[in-house]
Amino acid sequence: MLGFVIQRLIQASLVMAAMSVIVFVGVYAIGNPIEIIIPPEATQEIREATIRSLGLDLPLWKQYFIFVGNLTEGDFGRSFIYNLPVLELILGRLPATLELVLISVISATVGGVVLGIYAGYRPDSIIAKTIMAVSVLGFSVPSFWVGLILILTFAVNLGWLPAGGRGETVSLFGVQWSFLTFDGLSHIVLPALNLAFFKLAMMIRLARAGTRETMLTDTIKFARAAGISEGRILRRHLLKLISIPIITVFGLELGSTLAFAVVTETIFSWPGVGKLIIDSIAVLDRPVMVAYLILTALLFVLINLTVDLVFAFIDPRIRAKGA
Amino acid sequence: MSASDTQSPLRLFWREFSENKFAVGSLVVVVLLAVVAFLAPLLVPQDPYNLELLSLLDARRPPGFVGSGGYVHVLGTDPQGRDLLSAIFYGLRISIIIGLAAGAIALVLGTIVGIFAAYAGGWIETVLMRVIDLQLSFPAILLALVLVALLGQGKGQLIAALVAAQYAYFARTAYGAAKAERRKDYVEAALATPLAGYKVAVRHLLPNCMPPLIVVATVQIANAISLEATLSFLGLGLPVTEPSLGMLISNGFPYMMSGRYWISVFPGIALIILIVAINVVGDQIRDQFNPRLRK
Amino acid sequence: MKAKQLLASLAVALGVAVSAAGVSAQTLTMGVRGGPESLDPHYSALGSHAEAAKHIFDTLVWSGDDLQIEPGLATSWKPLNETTWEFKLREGVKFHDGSTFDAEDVKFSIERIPAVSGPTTTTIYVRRVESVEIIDPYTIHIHTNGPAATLPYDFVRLFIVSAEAAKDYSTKETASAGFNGGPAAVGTGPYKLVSWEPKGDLVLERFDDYWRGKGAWEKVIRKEIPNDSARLAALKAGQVDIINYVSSVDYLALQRDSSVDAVVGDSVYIMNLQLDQRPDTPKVYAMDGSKLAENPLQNPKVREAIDLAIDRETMVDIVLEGLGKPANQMMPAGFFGSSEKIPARVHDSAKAKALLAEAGYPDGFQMDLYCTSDRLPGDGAICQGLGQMFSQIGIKTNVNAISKTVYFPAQSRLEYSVFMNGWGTLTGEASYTLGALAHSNDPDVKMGAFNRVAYKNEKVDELMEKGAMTLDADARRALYEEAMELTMADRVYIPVVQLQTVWATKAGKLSFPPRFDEDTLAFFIKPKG
Amino acid sequence: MTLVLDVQDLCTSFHTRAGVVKAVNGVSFTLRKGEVLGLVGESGSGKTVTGFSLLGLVDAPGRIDRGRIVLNGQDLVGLPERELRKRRGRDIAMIFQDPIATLNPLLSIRTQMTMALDAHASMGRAAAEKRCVEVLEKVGIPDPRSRLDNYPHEFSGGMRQRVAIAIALLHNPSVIVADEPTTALDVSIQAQILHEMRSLAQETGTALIWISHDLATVSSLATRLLVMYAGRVVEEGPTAEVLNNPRHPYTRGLIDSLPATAEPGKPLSQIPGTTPSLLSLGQGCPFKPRCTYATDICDTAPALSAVTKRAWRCHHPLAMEGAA
Repeated sequence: MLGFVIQRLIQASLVMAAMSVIVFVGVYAIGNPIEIIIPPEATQEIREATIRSLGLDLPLWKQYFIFVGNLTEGDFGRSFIYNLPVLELILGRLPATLELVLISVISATVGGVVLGIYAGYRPDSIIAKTIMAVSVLGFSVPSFWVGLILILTFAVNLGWLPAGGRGETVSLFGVQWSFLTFDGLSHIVLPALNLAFFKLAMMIRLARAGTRETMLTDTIKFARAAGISEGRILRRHLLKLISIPIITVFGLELGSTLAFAVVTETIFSWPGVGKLIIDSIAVLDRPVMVAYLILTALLFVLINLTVDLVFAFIDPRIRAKGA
Repeated sequence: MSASDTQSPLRLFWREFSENKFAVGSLVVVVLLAVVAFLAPLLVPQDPYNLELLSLLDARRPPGFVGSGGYVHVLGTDPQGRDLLSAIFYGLRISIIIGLAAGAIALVLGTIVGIFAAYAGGWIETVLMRVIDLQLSFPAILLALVLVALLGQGKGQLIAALVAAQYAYFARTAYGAAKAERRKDYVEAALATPLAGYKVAVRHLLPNCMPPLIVVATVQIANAISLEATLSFLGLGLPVTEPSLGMLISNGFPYMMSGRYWISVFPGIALIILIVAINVVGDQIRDQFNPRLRK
Repeated sequence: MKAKQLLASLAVALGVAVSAAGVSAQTLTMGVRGGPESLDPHYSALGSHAEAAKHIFDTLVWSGDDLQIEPGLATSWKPLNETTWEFKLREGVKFHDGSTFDAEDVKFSIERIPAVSGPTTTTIYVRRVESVEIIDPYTIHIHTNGPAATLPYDFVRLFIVSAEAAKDYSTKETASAGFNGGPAAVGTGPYKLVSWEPKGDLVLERFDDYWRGKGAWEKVIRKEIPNDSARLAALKAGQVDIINYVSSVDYLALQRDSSVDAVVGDSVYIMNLQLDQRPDTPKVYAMDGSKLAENPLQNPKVREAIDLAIDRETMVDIVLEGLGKPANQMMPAGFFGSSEKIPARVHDSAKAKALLAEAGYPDGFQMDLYCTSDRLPGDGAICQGLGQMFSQIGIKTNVNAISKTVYFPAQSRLEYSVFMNGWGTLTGEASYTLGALAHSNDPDVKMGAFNRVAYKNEKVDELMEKGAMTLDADARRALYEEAMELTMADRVYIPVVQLQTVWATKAGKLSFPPRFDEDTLAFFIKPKG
Repeated sequence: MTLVLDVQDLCTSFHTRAGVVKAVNGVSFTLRKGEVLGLVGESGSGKTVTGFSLLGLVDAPGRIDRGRIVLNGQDLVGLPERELRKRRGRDIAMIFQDPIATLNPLLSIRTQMTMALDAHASMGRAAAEKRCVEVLEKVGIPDPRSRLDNYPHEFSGGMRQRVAIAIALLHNPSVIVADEPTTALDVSIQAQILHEMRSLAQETGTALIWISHDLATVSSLATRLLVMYAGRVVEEGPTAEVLNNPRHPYTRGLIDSLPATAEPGKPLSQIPGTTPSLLSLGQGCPFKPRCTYATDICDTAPALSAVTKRAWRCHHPLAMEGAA
């Protein structure tokens, strides 16, 4: 198992190395940040001084070399815009995003699996058809539109929930969390709902497809033939059997939700990394972009690793192979 | 009944498809919207991009208003005095063109990469598929976002970004299908003959990739349209002067709070109908291709 | 008292929010569109940055509500000779840490700027400064690198930091840590820093020894909510007490809403059209798309036709939904150098068409109009409106409302022929505006840096150069007014509308004077009643 | 011997959008304690659906239209699901073709056996383990106690099927329906399992219904044969008699296509044509299109003819050797 983890970590560093080159070259090759960072009013001298101070006058390979050198010391560089260490900037905002993403992905998964199993178990019932209609909608309606409608309905017209921001936070382990206060929770409901809607649809489909297929298998028939009650069959057999694709997708979705939070965070003014990255993209704040993408890649690898470990925990066959 | 002997697979496919009335309805909607989009210049009362025909005095009028052009603005007008129905038809056109173009290019590119990897085998296969898997694990929206920001605004750039974000899905699918086929004896046998390698790929591998690729294509076209709308909403899509549906929604949203809902809601409804209909059709096709759900 | 404390700590322990109403009596929560990029006031020259800095720091010269200069940390100033200004400093001013403000802090602050300025550089405020000489603790002489008639205007955003507190935090690497974290963020301003999160909340606490007097609020929270709709929704939901930049779209509805007060203020921004005067201009074509023999924009009749085509009333009423004023010159009325002699612009399509025909374009021509769509409120919409108006007199106009990140670099590379800009006279006087735009581009006299249309009027050049040397304010004003009149008559720069800004507050709760520079300053916001 | 199962006129059909598929059409048979009944027919003949019908496990859109399934004196048809469940596993159990597919790969053998035990009996951990070990021993799993905590993938195919059989045997049911339980296994293991099943049936008195398309395996085990075609029983009788002396042309065809009966050097004989679609069955004998003896009379449905212990459904029964 240790060898497996080490192998994964080596793979991860390769991925991140590739990622950093791609992003670095990409940002340089196509965009020139200086045009955007420097105000249009800047004189030629100011312009040149800025280019020099940001190190943009050096040849590309040299810039990358410096970047990698700093990176080995854990220094991702400083934001062009904020003059803050990028890592600090990103890590400071990561909890807000993680909180939002975890709450929405977990609730979407729980809700989606329950609804999906029902829809797959009784595929011809009205409720199942309603569930599927909702999931087609959730799958199709663009996330930003859902966000707009949520704001319009619950914040503007009904006035039940705040339209944006993070609300009151409480410090736990030195990090600010909003889900621990009532005010914070009320702020998180709409963005989490927005982010969860698509995932919910996805999980419903997945659980339904898995249920439909699994219910037809001999495993279930055999369990039924042994007189085991339906409830137990669903809980002990079905749930475990469909869990593998669901956990795979859960892992993948955790990552993609992290990215999709960009949209939700923009709509709901949620102060997470998504908003940071969209602002940074708009001004081509390269150090932030590079660091964000590298960290995202790292996070992905970590999530995949965790998923693999969970698999081994669930599926004895994989455990056997990994050992 | 031995009718199946005389019917082409396509007709059989259609027979099964037509059993799902909802899917048939959705297909009709998709076709209808496509026709509307491509015939937009003939159908609309106003060319929404011709500034000469617009009047600011007609701006933001509610549905049913009779403007200076002398006709009824069935869905109202936008902040530039554009007839919203016309703008939606033209927007639909842009959205569909972009979705189709991005989908088609990604399909071709992805299929070539996928089949090539399956056909070539060895380290080429390993490297290509590692890259594809890596890209698949990376969210499309983020990739598209970064690319659009770097490439700049415009249809071509947008399509390029969408293709880059989506081709991997096709590549993975084509690879999977082709790989399964590649292992079969007859392909091995064909490869042993002097028949050129690419001919084997085209003749034997490609046809087997088609069914799953069609499914992925429908989903990805819908995704491309949705992604384009999202990018437009984030201000990274097309220029405001040639609005896609996403841009119309985004332009109209600020007016929602002051009660002028139609500017954003109607394009939104059009977009949702389009995507839902494509997805329902795609779902049905997927179900029909899925052997495990068939008895 | 004890019980209340207990309750509060209990609430915190349980993770329950203390009821917002309970603490807000002395708290002002502001929802603003943008915020500082750092708490080092010398880091950025952006307006939102300076606005935030004004809560913690003071400037040498204060810019009043209508942008006319007033005493700040300097009580008076006068030119001693061509290259020397004397500033008398205010006595008895305390920093937040209790130390006393004096000339050392001014000299330190000025000299610190080049070392710590970010890309949106604050060095423009001290570009004329050659050296700073301390005469006594409350008198300094500024030696300039040439005559600098408008030096006091440059100093309205020159923030004074404590030399003692900031001395270890005055390099690029250390500045942000010192200021954002707190130890160096010591100013003489009305509020003390409690905490700040980039793009998040700036939390402030009243400084009781502020030299202007004690502010009305014990605690100020400045929340960044960039999305216009979200900001308004936050106000309506009671999360914030006041918001800035209400969009014109919401303004009408807001006026009907009895729960919210709207305060309208004039903005310094004037939307203006700029017409390239180069003989070979890139984005103007004949109707069929072919190249024209000459640049029609060089023809005064064509320029007048373009001016006449603009229906400014409609632009204000419809596009801006009432939130603006027709503009007839490049600065708002009342600014130093704006002229009362310039007539209001008229709209006359018929005459415009006739002028086009006279100029040799009876069938019109084609041009690409460029503008930003994400910089100022209504920019994209105004520009599309202009496109309609020009098309209607026969100039087929292709509108390109694009992102500022694309627009500005291309504009500075002179790739456009016709473009619409928003120009804000942030200093409140004409040398800033006309010196940059109307003077021909001449690095030797450091003027015309933003003249991107190759405009040259010898008389205007002369007036502006003379103005820069004229230390007498009244004489200078007359020179600038004349330059403005001449420039406006040439119609190379065509003002369209002056924007207005709207603040919104909970009904009947707050009163404050709107400022021309659009700053939302907690100290000047008072509770009503 | 006591009658444990009496099936009369069982009809199970699937109501699909394309029409009603009569998968089981008037099947009747009886089963005595310890008896092994072979149910043979090509795929689609309705033998598996018959098996599922007995347990009340026909998936929608299928349902039992009519008939009686009297198990130990009680009719199961029409019983509520709750009552049916109480009998499944306890009175009547079933095992399936592919042991890889029947056992849940994610659960240990102990968990799966305990779940099956708990379905009908509540016993302590120790008692449960004792019972599991006992049954596993009975089906021939070496060192059962240590293997209880293994997972299905740690067993070979044959062992896995033995585990499945053990689960079916947990409650000593009166009847076990075995649906092609050896088809997926190696031939040598097939023989072993067949042998063991036979001795188990004798030992415990459990009656077996052995469903298979393979006449050869069934005949080595079953005491009686039931040949199904297109949802109907076309021939029934003691194994030896049916094999030696089939009355129905279809049974004859099945026997002739057995490799063992073929003469060396000659091609195997085949039944021409394919099984008819159950959707479009006409009035007549469903075997008519494939039957070499067919005449016009075959357009009417043949009735069941019966002589002692034997029955068949044909207008042109083959001659009974030695009886005529």
